[in-house]
Amino acid sequence: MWYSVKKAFTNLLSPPQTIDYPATPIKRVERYRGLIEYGEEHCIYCLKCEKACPPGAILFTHTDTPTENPKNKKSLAYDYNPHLCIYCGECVRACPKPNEALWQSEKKPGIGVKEDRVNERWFEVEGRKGS
Amino acid sequence: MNTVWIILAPLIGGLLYGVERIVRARMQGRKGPPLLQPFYDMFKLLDKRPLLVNPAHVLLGIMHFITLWIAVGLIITGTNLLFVIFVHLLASIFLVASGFSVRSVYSHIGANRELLTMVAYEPLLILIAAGFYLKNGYFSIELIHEGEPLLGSLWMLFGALLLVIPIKLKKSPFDAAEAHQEIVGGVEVEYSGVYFEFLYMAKWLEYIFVYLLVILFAGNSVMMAIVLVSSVFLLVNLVDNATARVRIPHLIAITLGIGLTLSILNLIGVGYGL
Amino acid sequence: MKKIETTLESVVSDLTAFYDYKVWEFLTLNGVAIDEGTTEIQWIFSRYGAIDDVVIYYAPVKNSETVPSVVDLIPSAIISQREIVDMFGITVENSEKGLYLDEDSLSAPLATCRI
Amino acid sequence: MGRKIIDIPLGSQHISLLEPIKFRFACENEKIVDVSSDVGFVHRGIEKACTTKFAYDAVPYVVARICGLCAITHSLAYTTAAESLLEGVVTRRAKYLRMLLVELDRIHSHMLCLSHTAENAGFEAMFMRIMGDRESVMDIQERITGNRVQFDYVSIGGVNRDITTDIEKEIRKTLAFIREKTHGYLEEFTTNWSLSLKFKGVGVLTLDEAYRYNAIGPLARAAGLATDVRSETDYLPYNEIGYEMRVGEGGDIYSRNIVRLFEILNSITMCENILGGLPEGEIQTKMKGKPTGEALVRLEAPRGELMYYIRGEGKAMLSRVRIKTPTFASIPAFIEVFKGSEYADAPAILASFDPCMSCTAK
Repeated sequence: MWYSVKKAFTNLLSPPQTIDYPATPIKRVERYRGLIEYGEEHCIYCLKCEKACPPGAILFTHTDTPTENPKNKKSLAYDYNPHLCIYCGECVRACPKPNEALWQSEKKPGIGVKEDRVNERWFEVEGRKGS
Repeated sequence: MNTVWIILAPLIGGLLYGVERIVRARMQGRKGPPLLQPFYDMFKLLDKRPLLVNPAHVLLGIMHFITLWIAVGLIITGTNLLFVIFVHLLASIFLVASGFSVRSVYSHIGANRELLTMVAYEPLLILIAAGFYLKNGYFSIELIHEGEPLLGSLWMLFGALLLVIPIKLKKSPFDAAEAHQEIVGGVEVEYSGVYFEFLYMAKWLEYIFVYLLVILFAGNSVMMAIVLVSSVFLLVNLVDNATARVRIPHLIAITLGIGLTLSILNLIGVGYGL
Repeated sequence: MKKIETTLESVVSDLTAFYDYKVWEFLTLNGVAIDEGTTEIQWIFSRYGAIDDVVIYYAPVKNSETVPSVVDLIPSAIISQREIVDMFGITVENSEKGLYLDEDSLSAPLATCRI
Repeated sequence: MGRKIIDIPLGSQHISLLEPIKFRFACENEKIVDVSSDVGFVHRGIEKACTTKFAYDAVPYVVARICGLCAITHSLAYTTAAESLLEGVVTRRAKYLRMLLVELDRIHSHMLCLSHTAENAGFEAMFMRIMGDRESVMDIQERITGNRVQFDYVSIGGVNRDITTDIEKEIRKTLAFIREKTHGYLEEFTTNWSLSLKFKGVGVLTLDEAYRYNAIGPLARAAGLATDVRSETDYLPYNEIGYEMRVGEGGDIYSRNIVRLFEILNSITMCENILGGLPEGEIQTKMKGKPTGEALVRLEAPRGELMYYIRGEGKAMLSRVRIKTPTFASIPAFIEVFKGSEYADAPAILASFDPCMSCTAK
């Protein structure tokens, strides 16, 4: 019990472990698993990332205004839902050209609840994919 | 002057509670809430929708607060110490009755435990009053405040008071009556919104009440009163942060066992003029 | 992993002969939907202190049949029996429904075989 | 006064519980005479999802989300089972890294349990201190895997990230820090008088009951039943890194705490040995094919034995994934322990089991 009393007393005099969170930012570690980023000009449209993604957060759908990438023969457009993504990095490991076409950044996704119906656009993309 | 102090008593209690929350947080390695957090809590409670379980329940809760305030007021005006202790007992009984007036099991267990803690600490409070009487020949608080410091001759009774303080302030190791991990706050569980505020403020008054009892031992010495209050404050918080909660049977055994022995020895000593 | 086939009639006597509570740890009861209307029920045991010594008693069960309870022999089987009842919609002696699923939820989610 | 039985509910939402579980104690005064439980509040149908929604190579990420604390053991147990169906061989370096993460996970999970046991015994300061120290373990896990809670570290064929010398240094520093702290807790848990009132002789599971009710993990080891999957399986080379089984006696809360504290110390030693003897090699091996056949894998999660049974029929989707989680198997033992205890001790007893309802209901 004296040990606990001593602990309590020394804690009183030493600085607290907690920080003023919104005022003092949290230290982000190196190699934090964050958002998936996409470099369109390097993509070869193999669709491996779409197949590998466990929650289906990457979708390629047909578009009427395809990019000028010559590899994009089927006129596909890349779509990514950061709120569905689990940041596991399977897509990057599946990608034949990691770090150029697809890579995992250390950025955090934005807060999903800022606006109403954030997933509305995504449902539409999924609908296009399904049809 | 006394009237001002009486009116300010709950607010000072709130501030004391705020200080204590910070001290406790620092002892646990946390930063703790702002000093005025108890008052912010109060404003938040005012905003809540009040839910009335039954009128008697709420009435008894308010009575508990008012009676406690009267008890504190009586100490400040300096009346009879024994009378103050009985008024305080009445306040506790209101609390117990309110706990039994609803159907919640937690509330019943809490009231039951509250009653058992009263068994443990009431005799000690009365013996403390008896100690003052034996020493001085009067119960008057006003006269006690004018007399010499009695800590020297009544130090064993002071030790008994130290056992009572954690029970009254609901602190480890003697906080079984409230025990939020077991019975979710006991008698408080059915109060909400503005009605809970009375119970919340009653807690602040308990702080004032016990520390006023501590000051009694300092007599006319202001310096000693300050030293006593701050060291008791520190001690109670250190013990709070170094112990687990003991069960009710242990609580009664410890407080009555140690407390009664100390106070009776002290009374015998005083009676024989030692 | 050793698999021993048994039947619903003989499972209690087989397990009584086999199970010594100081030697075998009862892991769990498991069900596998084999085809529409048939489930393979497995009683899985492992030996304390031995490396990978797992024994599975199994019996195919029609959904209309009642699986005998082994709770008298293995008290801890009650919870997995209740799970089987919920998940496969078969009846097990002395095991009521409602461990996971509520009244209004899908009944027997794992019963249909997905091929 | 007549013998009046009152029903005291604990849960499904209660201050002393982290997760939804409901117990209903029939009590005489405050003595518990009968217990009934309801555990299915967070049933999410993960077993069903694993066989209908997700291909076998996505399942490690699904099962990791069963539970936040033992995410790594879930995905590891599943991956081991899937690898045995695919007949692939994982490199030794990958195995060592897997063990490193599992043991780090055990350290912080045990710390969480100890802190909750202390808190539910009414010792708030201890709770705060242990939780504060636990952060450092979470931090190094974040350094290794890139996330604090959902590691997504293990995938079929190996692990997803390698460790660097920088990280290694940091891990060693943290382990030394935790070791020092654990010795402090050991002192507190053994010498603090008020904790001994709450813990010694309370919530006893006898050795015979442990056998009868198939208790597992620290619960069983505290009762003197020497069972640990780490010594009963061989796909992770635990014998190479200094694993020791710690068996307690008495089977009370105190004994469980001591077993957990010693396991933390043992895990720290193991982690240091892993770092010291980390074999060279690749961390991923490619695995081809589709899972065929059935496999049963057991793994020692922080709370006890975790069992995965999977069956595949040569398709991308498996036909059955059976998850037996530690808490699920221990519930009959829990109920047995509660009978005859004081209600005042119930929260501390419950915390000392280290229940994980998300695992149980899956």
